[in-house]
Amino acid sequence: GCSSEDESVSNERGVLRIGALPGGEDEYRRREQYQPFMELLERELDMDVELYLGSDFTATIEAMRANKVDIVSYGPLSYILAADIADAEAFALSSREDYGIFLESYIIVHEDSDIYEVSDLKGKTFAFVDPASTGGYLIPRLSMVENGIDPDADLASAVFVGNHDACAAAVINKNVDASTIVMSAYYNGIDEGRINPEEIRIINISDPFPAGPWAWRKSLDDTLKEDIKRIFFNMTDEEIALCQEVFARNHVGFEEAEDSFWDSLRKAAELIELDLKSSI
Amino acid sequence: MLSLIKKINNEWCLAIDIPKDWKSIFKIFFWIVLFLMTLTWSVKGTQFNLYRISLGIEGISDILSRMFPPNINIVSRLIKPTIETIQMSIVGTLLAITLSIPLGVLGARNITPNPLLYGVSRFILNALRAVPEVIFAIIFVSAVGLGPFPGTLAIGVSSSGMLGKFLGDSIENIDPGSLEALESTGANKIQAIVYAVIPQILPEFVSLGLFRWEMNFRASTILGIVGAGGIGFELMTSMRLFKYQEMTMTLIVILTVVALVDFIASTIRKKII
Amino acid sequence: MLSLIKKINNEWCLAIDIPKDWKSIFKIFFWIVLFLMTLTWSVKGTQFNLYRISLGIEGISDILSRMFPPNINIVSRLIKPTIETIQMSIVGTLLAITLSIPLGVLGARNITPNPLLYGVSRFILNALRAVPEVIFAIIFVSAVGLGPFPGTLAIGVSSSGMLGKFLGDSIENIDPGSLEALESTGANKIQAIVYAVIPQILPEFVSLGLFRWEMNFRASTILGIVGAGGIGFELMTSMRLFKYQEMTMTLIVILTVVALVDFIASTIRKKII
Amino acid sequence: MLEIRNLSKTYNNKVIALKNVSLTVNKGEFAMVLGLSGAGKSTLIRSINGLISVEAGSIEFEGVSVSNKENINKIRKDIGIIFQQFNIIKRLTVLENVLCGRLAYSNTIMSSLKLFKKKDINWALDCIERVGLKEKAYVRSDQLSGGQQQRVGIARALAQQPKLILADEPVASLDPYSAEEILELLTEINKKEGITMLMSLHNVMLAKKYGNRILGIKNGILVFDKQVIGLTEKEMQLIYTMDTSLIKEKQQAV
Amino acid sequence: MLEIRNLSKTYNNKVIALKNVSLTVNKGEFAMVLGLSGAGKSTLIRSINGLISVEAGSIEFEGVSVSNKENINKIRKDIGIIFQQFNIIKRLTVLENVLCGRLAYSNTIMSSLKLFKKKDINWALDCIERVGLKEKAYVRSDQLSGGQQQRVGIARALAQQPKLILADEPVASLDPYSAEEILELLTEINKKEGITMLMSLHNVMLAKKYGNRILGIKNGILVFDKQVIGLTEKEMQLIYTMDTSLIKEKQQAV
Ligand SMILES: Nc1ncnc2c1ncn2[C@@H]1O[C@H](COP(=O)(O)OP(=O)(O)OP(=O)(O)O)[C@@H](O)[C@H]1O
Ligand SMILES: Nc1ncnc2c1ncn2[C@@H]1O[C@H](COP(=O)(O)OP(=O)(O)OP(=O)(O)O)[C@@H](O)[C@H]1O
Ligand SMILES: [Mg+2]
Ligand SMILES: [Mg+2]
Repeated sequence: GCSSEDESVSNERGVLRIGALPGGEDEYRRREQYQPFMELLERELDMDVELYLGSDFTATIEAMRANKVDIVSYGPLSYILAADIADAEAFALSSREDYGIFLESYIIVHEDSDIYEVSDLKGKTFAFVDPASTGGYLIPRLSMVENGIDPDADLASAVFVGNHDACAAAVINKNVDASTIVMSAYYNGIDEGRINPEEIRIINISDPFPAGPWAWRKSLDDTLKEDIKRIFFNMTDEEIALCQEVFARNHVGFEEAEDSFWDSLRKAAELIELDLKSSI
Repeated sequence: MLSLIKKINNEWCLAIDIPKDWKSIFKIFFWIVLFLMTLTWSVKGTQFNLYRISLGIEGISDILSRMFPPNINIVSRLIKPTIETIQMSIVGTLLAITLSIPLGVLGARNITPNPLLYGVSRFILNALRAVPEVIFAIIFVSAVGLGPFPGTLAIGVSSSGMLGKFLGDSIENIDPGSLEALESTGANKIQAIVYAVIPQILPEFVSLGLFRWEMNFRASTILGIVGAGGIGFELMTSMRLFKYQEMTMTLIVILTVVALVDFIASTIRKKII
Repeated sequence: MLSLIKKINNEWCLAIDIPKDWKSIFKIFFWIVLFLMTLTWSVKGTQFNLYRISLGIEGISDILSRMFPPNINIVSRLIKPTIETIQMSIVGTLLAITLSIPLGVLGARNITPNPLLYGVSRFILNALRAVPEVIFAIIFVSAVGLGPFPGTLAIGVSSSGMLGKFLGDSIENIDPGSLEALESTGANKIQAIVYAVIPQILPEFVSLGLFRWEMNFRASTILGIVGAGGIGFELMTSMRLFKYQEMTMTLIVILTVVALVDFIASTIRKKII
Repeated sequence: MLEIRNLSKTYNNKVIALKNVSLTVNKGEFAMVLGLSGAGKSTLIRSINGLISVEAGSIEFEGVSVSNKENINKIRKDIGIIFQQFNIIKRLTVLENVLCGRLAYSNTIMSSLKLFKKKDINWALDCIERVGLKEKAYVRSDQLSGGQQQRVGIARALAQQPKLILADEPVASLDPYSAEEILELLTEINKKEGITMLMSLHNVMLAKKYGNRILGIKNGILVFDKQVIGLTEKEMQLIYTMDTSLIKEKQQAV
Repeated sequence: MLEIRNLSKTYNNKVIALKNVSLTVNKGEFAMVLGLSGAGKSTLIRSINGLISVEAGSIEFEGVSVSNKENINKIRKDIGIIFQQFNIIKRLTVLENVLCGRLAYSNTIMSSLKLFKKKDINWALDCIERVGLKEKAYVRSDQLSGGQQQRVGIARALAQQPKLILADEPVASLDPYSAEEILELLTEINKKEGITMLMSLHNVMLAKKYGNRILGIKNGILVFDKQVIGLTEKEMQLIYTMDTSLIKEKQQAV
């Protein structure tokens, strides 16, 4: 769990509360990974730092709305929701060595499958990640719609398996005919031996979409905001190397984030909002 | 204050025989202290603090205000998942009842044919409860593929742990006199169960079975994982996307079913009590 | 075959008074048919098919083989979440018991002071059960922030629905004679509860409370959502990452706690039955 | 002090248990109810303190109607009842069971904590001693023999210090020695403290010996109501024979 | 047919309920057990068919030990027992309760479906009629009066057609008329069918009238064991008085 005994004090009295997802690790390891980053913040800001690892963002967004959490590393769609509901404001965007500040989402099938393009998905079973996922739900739906497949009517059944790795596994184990996976998870899976690229065929690559930002709540103290931003953008290479795993395996630095950067996703979100009106 | 205690001591008396030997007193004291220590330790660990709730009234009223009014427009969309969930919960619960009866009967100390079987079935029941539905769902998906079927199996197998445990407990609770009477006629175990145990546990077991049905209906998020929709999945989806007014509508549908099941249960119980 | 039935009909006789008027027969017939139809409809809807399971033995054995042997190395990592979960489940369950007692007492037909209060508390109990823990968790997060506290509150409030319902049911089940005797002395409701109701429901309620404790321990995925870890969260993580041998180890830890609680429960019940 | 007018009770719209029963019990009386098994004795006794709702007739205790929900607790405080099936709470000790008779006189909070005034506890222990269970005072009631359980029920009613004691077969499970001792105890209470008694009894000899008035019930009808002195053997026979001609007469008279 | 040797029973290591009881009951006897409330009568009766485990002594029924777990069901089939607290199953009808006595003779599957041979049902109905409950055969037992419930327990034991009937206060809740009727019924069965009877009874008069042998129990000790003929009033007094000198003598003799 979390450390501080008296966490009812607000940040004015010296606590900065960070929210994040465990992101493919167990909690214990994730906390270890965050340790250097938190120490860095504590040192530079001269305040206590607390970490909350939520299994999804719902509670975290509500907490931000109620001023109970200060900065959060969001996923793209969660950020849009958070900006909408909790007055979250993006301030930094992790830039990756290989694919920058954009991500792509793939639609994959098993090597043996006779599905070669998106339009073949008609009447097949499909695995999504979860309804609040960008690369695992919003984007692949968009791809289907663009290719003339109505994901609600044309798929035989749609499964929500919880994370990207599970999507790949569902295809590899032939539990479903096809699934979606975000590129970062795909390559991490290959690196760590969970995915054998020989067994998988990518039948669709989406347009690039913006990755998720670090965001704070707008009501946060302005000088504190300044300080945080300063730390994020002035990390030395050693510090980045120390905190590497917090941001991304191949994180190289931060870029300034503008809220309008996610407008393209908002348009897509509007689309699924419509789509969600019909039964999944 | 002190004089009040004295007065109590002079005028009042405890109607329970207080043990006089030191060993018993120490034992009672030990358990009380252990309990209080555990409680303090847990309260500290969970940062339990009632004062903090009172500070958060604002947050609660904010979130509640966003939940109302419920969005009635989505009702038509909820019909199909509701029906699916009802079907799944009916079959799952019947499966669970079927599985739980032998385990519960063997796991009741007063009618089990032998202590080893008692231990084994209590162990199985514990294990069935320790494994969450999701894991059963995954196992069954790998056996029969996706769809409502593996979800139903998961619900059935997983529910049987709770039903069997309570069945065993309530059999152990029955009036020993009537069981003695049955045994005295030379009736065998099965006959003793039919004539002495069933009449006595039936109201409780019906109530329990219907509760588990209701619980299975509510717990149908599992269906989302195996690709079979369900009302619980609808609920989670609207929650995750912060469509709180739709969420409230879904909750109302669930509440309706819960209240209906509760009504059925109390009607049946009134008949057989 | 036909002769067998005839023989049965000649030699055997049902020991139950079969109703002779057409209305009653029709009523029984109606309920049987309704039940069978519902069952068929549900079986069809869930694609329930036992034959398909037999085909899937291979899949099951494959997944089970990947779960063994359990990965013992992670045990040290599981200690902290286990302790946190135990703390949270203790406080949550005590909170639930506290909340459920007034609701359960008012919601028992035989001791409720008035039918309106009965209806109201049964409704509240239904509503408390209809709303899933997660939703309570989110509501409490907006009040008190992230951490184990909102999770504990959510567990407490949400469990009280089940505890209160069963408390009410088991109060309704008690021997009416002893309640009559108490009322006959002119004792008031509270005294009747202490002297006639509590002694009779105590074994059942202890068993129920401890079961709910166990259930809260198992259901601690909720803690993951509010950012407070817990053993359930560990379990889900290892499952989602396909670390099945770690998952098995976590399951063993959970099973140990479940068995321990079960043991405590049966020890206490043996003492007070 | 007790006025019953035209009382009738039919269970499940089928079993007629009481039919048009009217009777008056005066303060200080010791009235015995006799009748065959199933005649309606328990039904009569239980309806007096409102445990059974009757469909016709009225019952008044000291001028207050028993069907009046508001006064029922006050009335019940003044009526002690000894049940045929004992109705003691098996998981409580003998003392706790007997103290139930003191609840109406005790502070709710204190009694809920099992705290009683010393004089209440002493009085309860006294009652326990009077029924001969002194040594069993702190024993759980389910560890008692049949007769001992019945005596717990008696002690509970005594502890209540009521104005009227209703007793439904109070000595059925007792040996003749203990039975007479209990009846003598009740007679003493009746004489000395003026507590009225209404008792059903199967033992005719004992009924005549201890009661001063006999109420005969047959098939739910009160077939006679006489002082013990002057009661003939023939009249007595009436309630225990299957001959129904006399009942019919009685019925027409009502 | 029944051989009890040096039977002792102590509850909770505290209450001595039976002390060194030895007795033999022969086929066809009608033995009455008398004693004060709490003397140990129920304990004796219940230990005979193995419901209570004793810590010392042996019980043999027709040469087979009751403590032998394997034979217990066969033995119990041959021993009918009438309980002091009735122990009927309240949620079953009278007929179903009485048919419980036929279970040992019935097919397990059929009886579980509440199907019985016609002759079993007729026999059960017969037993019900003999205890005078014909009209209540299909009534749920919790809707019966106290005496009616007791008669259901008796009918169940009769339905069993046992070799030995153990009866613990079988007529305590019955009016004198019904009580004698039941005892006459049992005597008839004892005489005509040679079924042995061992019965505890509180009514000394009835015990002498119907029994042919009296067993007196006091404080767990069998203080006398005599034929009814030749039993003196003084001996009878022995069990019902608090005088313990005679018991001490007896105790030393054992
Ligand atoms: N709860 C009930 N439901 C239906 N019928 C009942 C109920 N209680 C009693 N009866 C019936 O009412 C009649 C009178 O019963 P009651 O208990 O008053 O008899 P009683 O005179 O006390 O007999 P006993 O001496 O055997 O106790 C009986 O025929 C009995 O079967
Ligand atoms: N389960 C028990 N646990 C402890 N003591 C018991 C238990 N059952 C009976 N006793 C005690 O054993 C003694 C003998 O009891 P038993 O029931 O044999 O008496 P009894 O002769 O049948 O009396 P009664 O005529 O009152 O039914 C009594 O003192 C009783 O309190
Ligand atoms: Mg009666
Ligand atoms: Mg006895």
